[in-house]
Amino acid sequence: MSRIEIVQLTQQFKGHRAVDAVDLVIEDGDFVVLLGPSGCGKTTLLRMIAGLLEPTQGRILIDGVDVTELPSKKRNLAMVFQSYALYPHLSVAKNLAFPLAVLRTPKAERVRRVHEVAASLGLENLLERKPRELSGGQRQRVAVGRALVRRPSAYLMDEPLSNLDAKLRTATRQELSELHAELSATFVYVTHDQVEAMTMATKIVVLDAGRIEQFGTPDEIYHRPASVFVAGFVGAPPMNLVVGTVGSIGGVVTATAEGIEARLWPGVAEKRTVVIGVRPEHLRLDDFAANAESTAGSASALSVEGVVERIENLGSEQVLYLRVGDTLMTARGDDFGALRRGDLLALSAPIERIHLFDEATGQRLEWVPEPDELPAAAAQVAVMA
Amino acid sequence: MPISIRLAAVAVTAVAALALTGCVGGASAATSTGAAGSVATIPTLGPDQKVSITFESYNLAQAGAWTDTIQGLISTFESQHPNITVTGQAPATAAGANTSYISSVQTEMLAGNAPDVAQLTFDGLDYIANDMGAQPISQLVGEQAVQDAFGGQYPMNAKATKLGDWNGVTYGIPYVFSTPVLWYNATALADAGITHPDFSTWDGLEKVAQTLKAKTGTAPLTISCTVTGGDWCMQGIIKSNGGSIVSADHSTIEFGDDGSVGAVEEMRKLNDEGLLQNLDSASMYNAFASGKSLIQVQTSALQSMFMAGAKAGGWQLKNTTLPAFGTTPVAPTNSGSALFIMSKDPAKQAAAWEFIKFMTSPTAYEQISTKIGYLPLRDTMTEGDGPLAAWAKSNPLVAPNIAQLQKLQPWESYPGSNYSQISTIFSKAVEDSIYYGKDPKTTMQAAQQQAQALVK
Amino acid sequence: MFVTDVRPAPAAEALSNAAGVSPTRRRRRRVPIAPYLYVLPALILLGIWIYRPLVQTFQLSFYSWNLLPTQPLTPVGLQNYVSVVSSQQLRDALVNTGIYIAAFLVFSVVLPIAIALLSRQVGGRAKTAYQAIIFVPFLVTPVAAAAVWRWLLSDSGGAIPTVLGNFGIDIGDVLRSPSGAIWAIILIVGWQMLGFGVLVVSAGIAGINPDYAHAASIDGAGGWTILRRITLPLLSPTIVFLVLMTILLSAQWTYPMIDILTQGGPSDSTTNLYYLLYQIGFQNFDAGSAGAAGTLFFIAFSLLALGLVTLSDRLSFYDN
Amino acid sequence: MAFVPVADITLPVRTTATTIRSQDRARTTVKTASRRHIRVPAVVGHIVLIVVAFASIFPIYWMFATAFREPVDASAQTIFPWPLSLDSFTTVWQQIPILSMIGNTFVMALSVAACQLVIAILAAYGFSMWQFPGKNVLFLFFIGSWLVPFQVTMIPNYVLISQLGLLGTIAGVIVPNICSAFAVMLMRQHMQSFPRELIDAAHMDGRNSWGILLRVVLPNMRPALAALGIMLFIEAWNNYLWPALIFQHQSNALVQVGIRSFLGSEGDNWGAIMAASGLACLPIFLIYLFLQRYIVDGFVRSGLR
Repeated sequence: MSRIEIVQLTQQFKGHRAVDAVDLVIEDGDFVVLLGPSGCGKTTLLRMIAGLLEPTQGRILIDGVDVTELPSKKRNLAMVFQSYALYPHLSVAKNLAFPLAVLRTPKAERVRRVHEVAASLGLENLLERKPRELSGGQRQRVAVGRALVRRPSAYLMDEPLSNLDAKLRTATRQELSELHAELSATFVYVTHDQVEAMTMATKIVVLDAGRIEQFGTPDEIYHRPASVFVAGFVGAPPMNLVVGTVGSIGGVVTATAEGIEARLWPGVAEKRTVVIGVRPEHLRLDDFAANAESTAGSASALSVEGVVERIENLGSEQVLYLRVGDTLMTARGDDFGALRRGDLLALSAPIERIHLFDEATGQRLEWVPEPDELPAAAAQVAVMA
Repeated sequence: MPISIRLAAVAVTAVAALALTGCVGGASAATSTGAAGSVATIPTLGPDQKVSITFESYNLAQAGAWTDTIQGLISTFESQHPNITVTGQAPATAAGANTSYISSVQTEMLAGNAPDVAQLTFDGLDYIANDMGAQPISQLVGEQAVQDAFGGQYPMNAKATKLGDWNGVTYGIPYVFSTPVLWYNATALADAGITHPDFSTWDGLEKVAQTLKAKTGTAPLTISCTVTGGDWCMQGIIKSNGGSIVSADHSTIEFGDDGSVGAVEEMRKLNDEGLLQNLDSASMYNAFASGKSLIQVQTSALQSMFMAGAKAGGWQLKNTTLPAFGTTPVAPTNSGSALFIMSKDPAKQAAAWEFIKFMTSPTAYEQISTKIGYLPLRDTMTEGDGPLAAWAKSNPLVAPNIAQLQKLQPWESYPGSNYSQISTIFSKAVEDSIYYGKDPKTTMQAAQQQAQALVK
Repeated sequence: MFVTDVRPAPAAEALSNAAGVSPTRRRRRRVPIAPYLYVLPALILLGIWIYRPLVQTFQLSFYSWNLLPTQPLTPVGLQNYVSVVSSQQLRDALVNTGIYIAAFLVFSVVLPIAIALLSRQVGGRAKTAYQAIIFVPFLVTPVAAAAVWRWLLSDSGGAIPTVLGNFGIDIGDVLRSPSGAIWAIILIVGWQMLGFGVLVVSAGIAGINPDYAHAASIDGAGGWTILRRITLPLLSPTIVFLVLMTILLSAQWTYPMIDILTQGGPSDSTTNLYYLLYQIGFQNFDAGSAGAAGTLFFIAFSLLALGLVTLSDRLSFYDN
Repeated sequence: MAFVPVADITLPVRTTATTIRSQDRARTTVKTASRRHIRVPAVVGHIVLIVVAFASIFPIYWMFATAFREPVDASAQTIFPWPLSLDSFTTVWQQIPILSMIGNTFVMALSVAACQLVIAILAAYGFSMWQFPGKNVLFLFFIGSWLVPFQVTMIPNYVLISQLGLLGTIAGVIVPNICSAFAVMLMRQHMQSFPRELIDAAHMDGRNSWGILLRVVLPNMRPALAALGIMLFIEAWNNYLWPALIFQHQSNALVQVGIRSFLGSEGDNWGAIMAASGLACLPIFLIYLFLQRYIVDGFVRSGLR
């Protein structure tokens, strides 16, 4: 239904840039989640798309049409607010009908569509109530309903689940996903909750300090984080990130830090300081790891040695806190039950689970095979900043 | 009947408070009135008996000559009567712009601290005597003593002596008077070519005013009698036209009669011709004093203020008597006041009587007339070689005032406890008729009916 | 075979059984004493200084009494009420009171809404400065306000007639004009009220979650629609409050002006219910009529206030 | 041959930049989307507000302008008083004891405000922290007191004050005004929004209700107390009818009463009248100048239900 393009969009508030020259293309039918910590500029970005905030610089295009100067009422968007913004003086029915009323939709059509939406969201019995007489979940539905009734070109949502309790949130997540599938409309969704992002999004935009850190599918975001920031922000418990050194010993590239040793792959690398990252669930007790990875050979694995500091039992699994040198690393698994505080322990992770980032810029480092080992065309150096 | 019991309790508390502050309750007031004959009932003060009394006078409300003169008289009295202390106080006028001196005393009675001697205006005589419980002086001290006080070397003007009487009983001793006088700015008139204005009749006044208006383009005339606060002299204008305010037996309101309406119509005519300025009382005398109004009918009591204004503005102040309606005799009313004894304590009453006698003595009038400019009620003092003869001679401005004393008509008090409301109704009807386009006849008559309904 | 897991009995149950108290029976709540003690001083003072006089006024309304301790109270039944209700003065005062309140609503509600909306457009420091200046007249002592305006309106040398005179408009002595005096009083009191209204309305608007206006604008509403359908309805509790304040306090605010500038005149054109009440009570000393009038006003205002409060409850949307 | 930082993970942005018709219009100012509101050019807003602000302040300016003119120029219509003169103030200074009047009024207003504040704090505390039988009735009793016109209570209260022997004293002005239902309501609003957890915590720490009020509630409500206190002070300062009744024979006791009688006696001496009026307002203006935030707060809060 609509494709949203954002070019060099900037929002300057007194002294700082809430959104800093962002370029982004949201394809028609995408469910794009803007993810980031509070203050990263995600809501500002959404409000600029909505037309609630005039950008300091840059353009917004919807289906190729420049809407930067258009007031929000002419952009044909719908938005669900974090506070839901249900008009407190109007009943549910009138709240739902409001967008139609201001568009001067014929009365009969209005009633039909309100009932249609109410039926699809299970709000039929609440139509005459005022917002204050509704539960949080009901309010959220009405807010979604009010967005739906418009049949807009895109849906904007600003943390719509943050006021719900955990259980309701899970259920509503699914409903929103289904809704997206049904409507196959464009969704732009703001949240700081990575679970919401991972479960619902087709694409995630990770924002930090007004800039896009990464734009990709949930899988890409999780498994190939583009920067230390993304790596640390997505995942719970977060990825273990340790400053170490990359070098090579005997034709093998190695990464080392205090208590950590990894033999990576054949090659010669210049010595450089890096951030070594490994997700907690990829660290295994050494003997298991050794067995599992025996075919791959113990040479190309990362091993960690440390002292057990604490074990958290989550029921389905345990989280192990391991003191490695100066840092505390975490590991997730269901076989840490027998360990005790103070146990000396070695963990390992398979080579393809190791992430390396440049220490200075925080950017992901990929090992590019020597040019002579590859077809010339494949020698790519993509540096885009 | 719980309500009446509680009410009684309220009343009793109030009375008790009165008793506490040194006054006697209503019951004993009734006895003293009942027992009164023509013989004195109050004791003479013992040689060592110390008494202190309070004296409420509206002259004390104005700083300067007024207050100084009265305070001076009080200290003279105190030095003559070492056992009597007199505390002078101004009336409570701050609570509202329209609060009268009578209502001030009433407010104080309500609070249980009424003054022992009060200087009150004549418009409330009925009310003061019958409701507020002013003491019947002629019964307290005896008829003869009152007559003696009025007499003496310079006896009080005969017309004046009766003004404080109600049903043959003297309640108030007439104290200071003023009469309505026509003031004019002789310099401005001369500038307009009028050197010998004829102010003897309203027609004459009208002609002068028309000439002035033609010259200056603004309305020259202000008549304080026509606005709220001037009802006393409006009574005089009405009476000068043969009208009546209230019947002789004080039971019927009559200011809707032909004479009254005629007088009002005359004023209305002046206004319709654009000769009259519509100002409130205070603005009115300020306007004259500052030369913005050239002719003003106003109380003689403002003489010193006008003289100051004339001096500052460099113009000559002149005055004459109230104009007449054709050949009908002029009937000027008196503004002014009498002294009343409010105290119910015999000792204080005795002291009060001494004080009143002093304040209406030739000695006092000498001060009052020369320093404040009030009319000496003992008018013979201005004649022959009387103590005020020289003063009268050097002050030609007091002559019209003294002349009018001979024709003086009383400032009528309205009957009953609604006297003040009736006065308000009267003033409003007069203002409405003169300034605000209402028909004088129907307005005055309607007002008369409305007022009559308030007479109980 | 299966065995059921035996759970230990809840400790609480054991305890309450031991104490011999049935856990199902609710202990009766003790009535706390503390709140009464805290409220008591205020209550006593209100009783003495507000309600005692009110009760006395009510009682006196059935008597004829001129407030003189020496004079008797004569029971007259409902006659005071009859005479008060049938008096022309009361009717004039009632009409004037209506005019006053209607006109003050312009100054305390309509203009403040317009000004608050305008200053929202202006925003920033300028807005604060404007509002601070507009509020100043509210602080002016009534006596001084009356004096200043008397001077400004003075027929001889006042700034307003002089300036208007330069344009050939002669307004004369406004305070002596039966048609003009009431508007002069309204202007003066309105001048004092405006800043208060602006402040309250601004606070009211600031208290409205901007999401509503945002949502409405995304829903396709334009400026006027948002104002009419969202902002004003949401502002209605504030508006009702201001209306109530205006009705109740206009008396307090007009009284000094009337007293100092016109004394109800000319020709009763500026009097209102409160000034009339004052005249009856403190000038005519007619305790009975004053009592009757006071009682009637109290009842009338209670009903009015009750109506407004009910309205405001219906209009209140707790913004959460 | 080496590690390279990669950004290819970030999907390249393929813009249809050619469709952007407009040239690069860099905006220099931060604008919120004011188009949500009715579009009135800011200039119009400024003009209207300047006019209103001017109308608001002009009479006050004129008061001081007249007061500072030379007495002979009092009626001059020039915008700026020149030459400046303090003669009008001198006249006031000589005629009435303005300094002691202001001093007395200050004492009176301060006492009234302090008393009202204390009583209001107590009552509001009782109302907002407990549920108790009769609470609603009692609250109605407070609200109802608003509906009683001052003119109704005036005479009986006057009689009572005189019985207490307080006529003509500052105490007589203060005593009937110790409890302000209005202050109680406002205080209650504030207290109701006081965080419940803090009070519960203090209870757990073993404080009694009095201790909680003194050590927990009040210290945390200082701004609200200041705002309300200043507001009550201004109210008391500007009160005129009741003091006039109490100080019948001493028109020089309080400034409002004094000015009132000064107005009557000065006739057309506008310079002196304006000087006196200006002096009567001055303390409040000064307070406003320095404590504006609190005053505005106080009055604004009074508008919130």
